[in-house]
Amino acid sequence: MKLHEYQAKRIMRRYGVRTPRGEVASASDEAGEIAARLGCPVAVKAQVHVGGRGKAGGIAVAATPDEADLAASRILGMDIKGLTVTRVLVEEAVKAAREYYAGITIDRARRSIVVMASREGGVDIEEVAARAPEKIARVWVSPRAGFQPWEARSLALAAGFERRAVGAAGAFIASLFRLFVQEDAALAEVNPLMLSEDGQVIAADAKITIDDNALMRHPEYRALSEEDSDDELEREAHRRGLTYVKLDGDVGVIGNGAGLVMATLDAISAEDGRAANFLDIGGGARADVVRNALELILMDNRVKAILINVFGGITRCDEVASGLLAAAGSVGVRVPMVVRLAGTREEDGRALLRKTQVATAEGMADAARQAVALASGGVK
Amino acid sequence: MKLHEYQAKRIMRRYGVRTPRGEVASASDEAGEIAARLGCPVAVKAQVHVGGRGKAGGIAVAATPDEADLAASRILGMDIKGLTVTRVLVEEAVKAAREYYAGITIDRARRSIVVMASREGGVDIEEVAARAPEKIARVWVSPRAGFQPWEARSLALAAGFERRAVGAAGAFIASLFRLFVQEDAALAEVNPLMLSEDGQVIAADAKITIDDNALMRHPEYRALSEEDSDDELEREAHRRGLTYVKLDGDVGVIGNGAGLVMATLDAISAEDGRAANFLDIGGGARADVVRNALELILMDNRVKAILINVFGGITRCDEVASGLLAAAGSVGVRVPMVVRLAGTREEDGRALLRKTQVATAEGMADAARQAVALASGGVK
Amino acid sequence: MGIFVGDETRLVVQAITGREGRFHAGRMREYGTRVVAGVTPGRGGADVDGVPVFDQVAEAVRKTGANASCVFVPAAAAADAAAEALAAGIEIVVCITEGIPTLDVMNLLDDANARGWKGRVIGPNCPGLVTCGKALVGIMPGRIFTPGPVGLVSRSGTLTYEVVNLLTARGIGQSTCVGVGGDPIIGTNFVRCLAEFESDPDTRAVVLIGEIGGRDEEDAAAFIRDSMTKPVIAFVSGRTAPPGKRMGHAGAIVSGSMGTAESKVEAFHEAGVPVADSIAEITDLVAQALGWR
Amino acid sequence: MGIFVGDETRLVVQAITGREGRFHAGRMREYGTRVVAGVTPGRGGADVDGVPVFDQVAEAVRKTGANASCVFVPAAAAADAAAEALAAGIEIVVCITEGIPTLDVMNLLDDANARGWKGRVIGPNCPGLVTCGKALVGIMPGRIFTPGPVGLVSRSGTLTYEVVNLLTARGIGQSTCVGVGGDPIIGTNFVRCLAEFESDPDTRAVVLIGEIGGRDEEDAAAFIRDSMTKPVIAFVSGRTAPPGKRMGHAGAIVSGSMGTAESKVEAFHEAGVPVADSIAEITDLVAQALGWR
Repeated sequence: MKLHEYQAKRIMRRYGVRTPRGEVASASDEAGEIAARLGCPVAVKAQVHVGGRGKAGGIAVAATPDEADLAASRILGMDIKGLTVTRVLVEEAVKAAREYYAGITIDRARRSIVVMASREGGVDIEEVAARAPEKIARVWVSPRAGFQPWEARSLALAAGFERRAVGAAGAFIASLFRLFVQEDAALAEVNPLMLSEDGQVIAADAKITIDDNALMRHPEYRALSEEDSDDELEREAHRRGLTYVKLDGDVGVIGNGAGLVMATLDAISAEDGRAANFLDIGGGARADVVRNALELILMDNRVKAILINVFGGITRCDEVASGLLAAAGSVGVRVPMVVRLAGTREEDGRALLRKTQVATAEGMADAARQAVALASGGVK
Repeated sequence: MKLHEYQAKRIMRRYGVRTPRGEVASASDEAGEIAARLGCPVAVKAQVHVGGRGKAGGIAVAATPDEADLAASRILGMDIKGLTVTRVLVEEAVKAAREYYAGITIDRARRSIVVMASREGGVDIEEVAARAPEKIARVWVSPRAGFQPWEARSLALAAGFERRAVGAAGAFIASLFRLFVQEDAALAEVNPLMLSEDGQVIAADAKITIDDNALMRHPEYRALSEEDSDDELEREAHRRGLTYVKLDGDVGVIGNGAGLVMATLDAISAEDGRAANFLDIGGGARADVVRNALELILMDNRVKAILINVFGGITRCDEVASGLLAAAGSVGVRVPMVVRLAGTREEDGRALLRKTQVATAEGMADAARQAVALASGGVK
Repeated sequence: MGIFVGDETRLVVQAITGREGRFHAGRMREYGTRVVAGVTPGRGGADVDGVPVFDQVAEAVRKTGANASCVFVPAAAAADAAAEALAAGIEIVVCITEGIPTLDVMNLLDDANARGWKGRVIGPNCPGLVTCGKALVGIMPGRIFTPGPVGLVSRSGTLTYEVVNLLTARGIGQSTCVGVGGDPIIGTNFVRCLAEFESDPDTRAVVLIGEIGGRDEEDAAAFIRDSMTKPVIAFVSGRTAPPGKRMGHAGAIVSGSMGTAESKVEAFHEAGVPVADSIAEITDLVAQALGWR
Repeated sequence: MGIFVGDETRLVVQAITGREGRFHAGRMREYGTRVVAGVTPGRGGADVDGVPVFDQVAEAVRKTGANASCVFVPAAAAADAAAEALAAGIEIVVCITEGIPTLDVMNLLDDANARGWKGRVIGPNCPGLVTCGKALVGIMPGRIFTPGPVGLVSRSGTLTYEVVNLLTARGIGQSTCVGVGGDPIIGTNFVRCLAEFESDPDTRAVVLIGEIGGRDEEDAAAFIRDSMTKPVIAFVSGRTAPPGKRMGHAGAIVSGSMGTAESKVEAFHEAGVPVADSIAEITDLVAQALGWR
């Protein structure tokens, strides 16, 4: 799960990583009060899980508390790439002498943590990686070995940090590494990492992603994760314990197994349709899970047809079919539905469905074709 | 610094180590209220930094809140080996099916952490080590490598824990290890480690010692450390930033360097005297430190003579002597004082002292002889 | 032959006393796998449907000669259980468990390396593997497999069954089918499996089922180009998945420009590996590769 | 010759820009030690009393050929500084700093082992060492030493000076004097120093100054008995120290029945090592051992 900047900075401070002083506000007068408390100038920054908020006007500098109030009232409620801003971070504006980059993430291929630093801070690091890869210094570290300040100083020097920043940057990056490991992060990134005019090294922006699989040992984040998504349907799916991702089409999709569902989305696309979502009900689909999933899909007003694609492995297709019918019966399905069953006892399953209103399909491509046609008001 | 049982258990709970529910009380009615809250029976346990409190009557089991109140009023204020009980821990009384031992400490010779477990719990582990060393299972672990539950299960099996305790004991000891490393402990010991009748593994007693050198990164303990000693003079020394240990004689001792001061105590003993304290003012003795140390020694009413033993290395003895005289002049020394100086410019230093009331000595043995004589009312 | 498991496999099931462990131990025995032991700490001495239970993997190895393990231990303790198996000298540890923290898996593999454990981890978050007609280790549905010349390696479970089902329906049997797992960090990647298939006499062609995320497919493409003589057919799911979203599997995510389906398909094309555009197309390409028409 | 440091020593002073570092760098140069560099991260390019300052030990090594280091870095960062020196290939790292957390020292030595760093750590919490007339590394007062045949190894600072002072007064010079440090875990123990003295041609007899805590003295006694031909004179302070109390040094503590002075004295007696009962007696025993009367 992604943390907001203000949450990420709160955690960083706990590890001795320096950040500007700041507080979060959800009303403009609150922002003004915070600005007064902190002393101006302050930065007022939209808290949304999306890049490019600066260009979109989601960041403002205020010279007085009144200006902060004004800026917050402008930014709160703003729409940035489809997301509504509900919170702003108000923090002291620090003047940068230089802007660097520091980031820690997982290198999947090397099965290792990779720590990165660059003297090209404040810009998209992927762009730097593409344009001038030599400007990013990298080192691979195992979690247990740890990453000591001397190794971090060495990295900072290799990245071309100014001499006077090296001592503080070493401590900074070593602390960020401790955070990464102890908090089970998947990403901990500071961009820009600011060298202030008085020689301090400060996290001017902060991104932390926590490994979803590790939430079980971090109750603090588990509490936040309810609020993680900016989308109401995704939040609802989370509450229902469903593996759901919202997409931008009109064919609702339910399947078992991540790979199979992804292949189903691809098949819909191949038929020139667009899926409304990814929804994986996992192995051994039981009636209550199917019902739960159906209910969620039906909350999505954009959905014009539903495709259910299940491979019966250990589970038998006839059981899946009766579970499906029971669920569909009790939920009240307002849009046409195509069911495609394969695997163990698929014939029996299909026979059960044939007695009903539910359309069945032979293969994945056939199922996708039917669903797309139904969504565009075609044959039923 | 040693933590009290109730403090140690609080920390253990934070690491998922199971302990009986309990709270600390410093008044008997408070103990009764806690007992009522927890539900009886409860154990009422004196919180003092000394072994053998059970035999001394410092632990009682109470069947009702009134009994808890009564027990607490008996135990609070009790004198256990010279220490006054000011706090009791009131906790639920858990019935043991078996009592084991688990302990983690530093193995200096192996420069490693050693994890120990034994099926002989509830008795002095040093006694077990002396009587039946094969009954203690040990494993040596480096802090970064860590100690995983499977290794802890293996240790528990090697120690002869009952099968049904093995799963829980593995998790328990692995958590205790995490605590040891993350809290910079020098000792983390659970004795007895209790297997309850319903198969839970619980810390019935708990000892934690924190590495004094690591207090700088644990502000929580730094706050507690003020209160660490049960002795008022040691607490005062701590407040003054002096390295002081109270002993049971009447010759006050001040010296520079731990080895030198220890050797001075030994020399006093060789003259059949007894030192009142260990006090190391460290290298480069400055006048203010000497004054600070003198003041502290003079607070000890048992002190009948003072021996100051300084070796001038980089520091010159003449400087030390004038610093000493200035300090002694302003403090007002109520008991006779012997000063022994050696090293750089020792002659000049001794010459300075010869003009005063302060006795000087030729060597350590001579100094000790004079000081012991003075303390027993002999020559001045 | 086949790869990783076979006639010689003597399996210990970790967490055999749990619901999943017990159920699948039964399924594996039905398939013909020699399940020689179970492990649940604190339950040593019990038996589960006739399989003896031990407190430790080391004890199971000593007493039953177990050389492979299948881990059904819950996520919080699964990496620990796998480490125990490796430390006990188990050669193949198949970790079914989903939801293990990434750093736990990283530490597991790092420990294995640092401590010189020789065993191989398959998974986690995988359906296991089957060497057809010999041994099934994991949760795959045994009845869909049939012995034959095609090796299969996949990051997905049901998608694998789907493909196997179609292959079997077409009369094309399988040597070994391996689900490598859907997590970002896994013990055994595509390249390792391809290398094994390359030297397995029973395998004549390989199907590789990839998905978005990471660069295992790109590495596999390079390996096929440089080091394989046997034909490989590839499929990549998630072509329409949006960046930054985890598609069910923890590892199925496009991060920035990393791990896109296009990059993977392109890598296969560049390596001369035929890529199926749909599931249905896979069997055709396999039949072609085998020279069946 | 002497041990650990000598004519070939080229020293880098870590934290040379601090008060202690600068002061003692000056004292060491006065003694004749070749102080070739200083290190303070972020201060590279500066100089301190003519000594060039670098940001990293590795750079100092590259540019000045430094092969020994003396660490004055404050406790919170001292183990890190020592690790940097070892990683840079420094052969002798003398860590003066007092108050380093025990686990930091343990991790330092463990890393050195795991990463194959070859250098030796002396200390921490030690006064350093001097090879008389050649090189002084640390904070010992240079003027008390005089070259001669006696090696000295000690857990204490001022007690060492006391003994050296008496030896010098008696006309008995020293080869190398090493303060190994007063912490529970130290990089170089008595046994290592004794082994070096045994093979040092300039050393004819050794004085060992121990104290309560740990069992370094017991190990030393066994080593002397089994492996030394040169005479060793021992002294143990803290005979009257109460158990459970730290006597100034973090390592000077009797824990339960472990680390008592009696145990150490007894071990030396059993090994046939003369133990001085007082400081004054040491010089007599040394003179005897050297056959001076």
